Amino acid sequence: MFKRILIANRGEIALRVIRAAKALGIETVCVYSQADKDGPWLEHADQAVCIGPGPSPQSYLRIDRIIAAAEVSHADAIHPGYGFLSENAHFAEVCRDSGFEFIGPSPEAMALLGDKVSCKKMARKVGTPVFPGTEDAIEDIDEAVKVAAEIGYPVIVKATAGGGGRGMRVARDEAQLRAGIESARQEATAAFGNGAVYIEKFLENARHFEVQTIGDKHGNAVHLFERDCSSQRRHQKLIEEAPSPGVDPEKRKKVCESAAALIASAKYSGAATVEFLMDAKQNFYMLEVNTRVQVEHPVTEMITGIDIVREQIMVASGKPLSVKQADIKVNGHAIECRINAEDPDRGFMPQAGLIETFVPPGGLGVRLDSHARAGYRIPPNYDSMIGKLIVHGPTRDIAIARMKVALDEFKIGPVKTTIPLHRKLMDNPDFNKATFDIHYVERLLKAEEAAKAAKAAAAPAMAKAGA
Amino acid sequence: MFKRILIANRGEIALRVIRAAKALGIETVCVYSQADKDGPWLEHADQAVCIGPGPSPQSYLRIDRIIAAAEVSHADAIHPGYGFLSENAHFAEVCRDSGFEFIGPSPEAMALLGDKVSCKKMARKVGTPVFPGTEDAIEDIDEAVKVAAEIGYPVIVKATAGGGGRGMRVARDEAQLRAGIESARQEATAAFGNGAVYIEKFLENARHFEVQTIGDKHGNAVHLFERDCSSQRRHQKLIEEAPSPGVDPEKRKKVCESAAALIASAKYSGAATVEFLMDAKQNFYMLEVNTRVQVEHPVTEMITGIDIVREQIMVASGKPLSVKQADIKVNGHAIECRINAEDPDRGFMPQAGLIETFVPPGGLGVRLDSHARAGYRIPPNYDSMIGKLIVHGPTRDIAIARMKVALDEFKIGPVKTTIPLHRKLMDNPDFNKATFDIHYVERLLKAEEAAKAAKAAAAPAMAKAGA
Amino acid sequence: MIDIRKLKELVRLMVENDLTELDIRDEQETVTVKRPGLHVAPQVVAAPMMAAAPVAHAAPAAAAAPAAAPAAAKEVLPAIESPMVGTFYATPGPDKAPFVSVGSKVGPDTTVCLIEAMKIFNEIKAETSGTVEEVLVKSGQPVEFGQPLYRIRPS
Amino acid sequence: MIDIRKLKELVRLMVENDLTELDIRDEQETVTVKRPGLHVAPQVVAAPMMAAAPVAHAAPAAAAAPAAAPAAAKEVLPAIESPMVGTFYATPGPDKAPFVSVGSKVGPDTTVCLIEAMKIFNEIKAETSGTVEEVLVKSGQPVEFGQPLYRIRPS
Repeated sequence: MFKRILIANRGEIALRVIRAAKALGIETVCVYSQADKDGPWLEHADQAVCIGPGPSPQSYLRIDRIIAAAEVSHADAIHPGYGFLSENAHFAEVCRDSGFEFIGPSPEAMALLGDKVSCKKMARKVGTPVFPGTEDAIEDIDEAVKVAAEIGYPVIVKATAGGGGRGMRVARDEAQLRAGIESARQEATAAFGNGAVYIEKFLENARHFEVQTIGDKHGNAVHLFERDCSSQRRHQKLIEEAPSPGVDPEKRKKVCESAAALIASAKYSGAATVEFLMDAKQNFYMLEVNTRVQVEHPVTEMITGIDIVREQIMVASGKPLSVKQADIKVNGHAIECRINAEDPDRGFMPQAGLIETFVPPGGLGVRLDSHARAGYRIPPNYDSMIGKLIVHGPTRDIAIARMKVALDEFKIGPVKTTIPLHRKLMDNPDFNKATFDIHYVERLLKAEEAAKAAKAAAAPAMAKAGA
Repeated sequence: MFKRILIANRGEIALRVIRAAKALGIETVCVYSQADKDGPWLEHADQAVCIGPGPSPQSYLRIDRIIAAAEVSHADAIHPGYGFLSENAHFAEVCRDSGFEFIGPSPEAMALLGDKVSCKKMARKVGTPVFPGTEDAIEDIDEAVKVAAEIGYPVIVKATAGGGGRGMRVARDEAQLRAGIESARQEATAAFGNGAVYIEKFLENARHFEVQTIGDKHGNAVHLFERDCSSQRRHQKLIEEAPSPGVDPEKRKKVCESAAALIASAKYSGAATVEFLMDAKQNFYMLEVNTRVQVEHPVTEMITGIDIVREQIMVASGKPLSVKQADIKVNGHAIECRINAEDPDRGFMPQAGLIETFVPPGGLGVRLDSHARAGYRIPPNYDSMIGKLIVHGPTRDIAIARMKVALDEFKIGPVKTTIPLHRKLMDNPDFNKATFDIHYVERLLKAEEAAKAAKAAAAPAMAKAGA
Repeated sequence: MIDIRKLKELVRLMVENDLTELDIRDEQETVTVKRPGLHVAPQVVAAPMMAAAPVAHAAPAAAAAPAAAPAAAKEVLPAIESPMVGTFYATPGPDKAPFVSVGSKVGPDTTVCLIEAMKIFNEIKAETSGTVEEVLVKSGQPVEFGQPLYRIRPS
Repeated sequence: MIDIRKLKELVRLMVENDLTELDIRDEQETVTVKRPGLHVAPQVVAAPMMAAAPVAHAAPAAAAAPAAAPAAAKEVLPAIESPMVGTFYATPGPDKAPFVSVGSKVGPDTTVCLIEAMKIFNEIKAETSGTVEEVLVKSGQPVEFGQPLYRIRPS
């Protein structure tokens, strides 16, 4: 087992790794930037090494400095956390070449699954359901009709050069497709000077479904079931839960097993997440593989009882996985709310600055992963997540009820956070009945904006009427 | 279901009940004393009613005021918590007579199991193993020999009027018994002017083993397995865990089932704990039944996934138990450390006063039940417990490792707490190997005291020698 | 071995409290702490107690009402406080006149109201002498222990 | 026996918090920490981890007990700081004389040390002009980004 792990990250995930390492009796070294010199997580590390100024390119993304810090601190392994260098195969390679175990996959496995093309190829081979779209430009309409028939309607026609919703047409049958290609081409030519279009499967009411997997260096790979992360805003996950509510057990088993097969075929060691979109008929389409631990890993830990970061460390050290697939069971339901220092009332503007009040919730089924506390000054340099509130309960309804209680208890000030938004979403009927898709939060926010605007517009009129 | 529950308690258990009620959509009313007017838990209640000054006999023990508060706040049920009036059958009766559901057993069941004599009688009937001692004075030595033979050696001879260890003799055979009674009588006569003695079973290396049970109003009763609470100081539990480590599965099953049978036979509805001593051969001897929720209930919640306070509320409202015995499984291991505001370095003197720093631990498997926070002033009127730190893990070793990490993270100041003592106990070999008994903490503390005294005594001598 | 984290905490304590010297020994329990004699900024970093967003108290009205009133400078008179939890009645019976009203003179034994708790009507005495200046609670309203019922100008 | 990393942490603790004296003993657990009552080094980033409200660092104190801070009056000179993480070498080679020592005059381009990181020896320039007043790091010792290496009296 390792004697000392260097953590090439910050904030809550640095603290998460410290906790897992300490429980294994392993020492920790944290690298930190000058902007993080007061980071509360550094207190819990055995050692802290400053590697540069606040901006990430000069500190947390500086491979040379991180390796130098590992050298001077005599670490024997490096945990990359998530973000920063965690999916950088070159970094994994430098770690290995410098004699430090990278707590994650081999550079080869990372490159293989991290690249969308090679990953999709591998997925097809092992039977992981992939997205049937093609990114090749369509030469003529008849070819498009053929491709669409293969993919199955509805499809979406997209301009190769497109963006911002322009040059896009949804087609539900051949006639719509023919018309759509024509108009999309015209629009694209006008807008981008390039009329090339391609076709993709169009998913209506898709949900985000992702499978947690983990492999070791002995060829074992298991899945820890799935998470639903449909509560998103601008492709940023807000709420994650496990298991994914209302999924057919047989379909779920099949897709989860195909995800484990995918990482096994890549001789992948460490934690990986295979992300899918799931349509209303519960068909799955692989999006990509994340070759690292994810922000939302705690919900999977809650329902399986498996410490994913501990497992990452163990398998990196060469130990076999501590669990066999047959022993991994789902126990209850877990939900995570990302607590971001953002102001939901002002376009989710990030809030740097001093946290004066920080009263965390507690009690049965409540877990908080946070590096924040009263007196912590959030630096402006990094992402706005200051913690993750996770609840667990025997059923989804009880988990939601506990999350409401916990959110009500959680007091942070004066910085604004996403707590009120989460509290609102917990009461949202779509969330409650899991009749959601990946766009429901944005629809909700848009509707609120519109209602607000309407009210503001009406107010002077009413004032006038009243006067 | 109830619409509004009045909580006739304070501190962490008041908060515990608030959380359970809120998750059930039930409103809460807290009564409080003037000393608790700034109690942080009151914030989370829907309503708070002051019922008197700080001293408990003028507030938390005033049945009339609590009932009046329930009347004016239109509560429909009363949760007594633990301590205060929770085991007062008269209070349960007044609640019922005043039209409020008492969240606990009927006064009759409480009286039956709360009284040691009637409880023991009932226990013998249903096969719950009881303590074979007798408190009747022994008339002559031959009778004593006969009783001892029935009980089985070793036995302990105790002076009826005794106390403080005087007039006590342990006997491992008949000869020792005869000699022991003689000398105990002489000593007792000299010390107390009363030579009467009696005989009890003497347990060596006994452990505290208690079974959590819960019954409903439909005649169902289940057990939620057991807890070990051998880490005690002056009969106060310090650390509790579930399950009890190293107990033979068959013996355990039998005693747990006998505990459920006992409360079933009393037509008991609500949570009850049947307490036993377990000797080195894993024989069980019932001590008493606690007819309320216990401080240490969370460890059982962690390993069974059952929300005991929720269940209390549900069964009080007339609902049947949500679980059947066959569905209740043990999942992993849980440990609770009671965080008391006491100074372990100064004879565990309670520490009232302002908490300036309060940084709770967090992360996987960590639960904190505490009403305290930075800025909370601990009133001097009540017991010193300011929170309970609970950890859960797949094995006892992992739970201990997590508890160490959590205790290291937990910062409270300037009031002194039992955190350092717990941290020390987590490293104690007897605790680690579960080769403990109910006296090991006191032995440890005594040994430390002695070592300190010896060092202090040696210091001047050494100084002299050095001079 | 001395714990580096402990040491860090000590140093933090020093910096935060602007101590100049800290000397800790053990076994014999010696603690020496020094700080500069003159404080420029004696503002203690207030522990961030959650702005005790208080709870809707049983009897929301009373005490708060006059205090919240604009008359900040208004003299605060002593109050007769409720010695119990219950329902306040200003009159001895449904159609009776109130025991006291603004301007009434009261002595220690004057009954000022009834408080009903557990079906029992308790006569509450003034236990002071003076003139009723204000009635703070409405008849039929719940009151909690210590809640001001009347403001009295002492005589 | 003395752990170099622990020592380094202690030194960092002192530098960051501008301590003037740190005295740790063991067995009997003795800790003595001193800091100047008078702050002359406002540039020190201090604020230990977890610091609550911004510690009024250079604030109070003017009158502070000078007795408690013997070294308080000592002027704090600017430092050449390490621009990288690595191992500090004061000499160009094992048996060579140090690049600079106390009393050496330096200019912006004077090489003051080597810092080795990832098997590469990086020449560190003074980037200032003056006289070396103090060498803060021993040859072979690890240094982190921003760590002071030499104190320089500007010329």
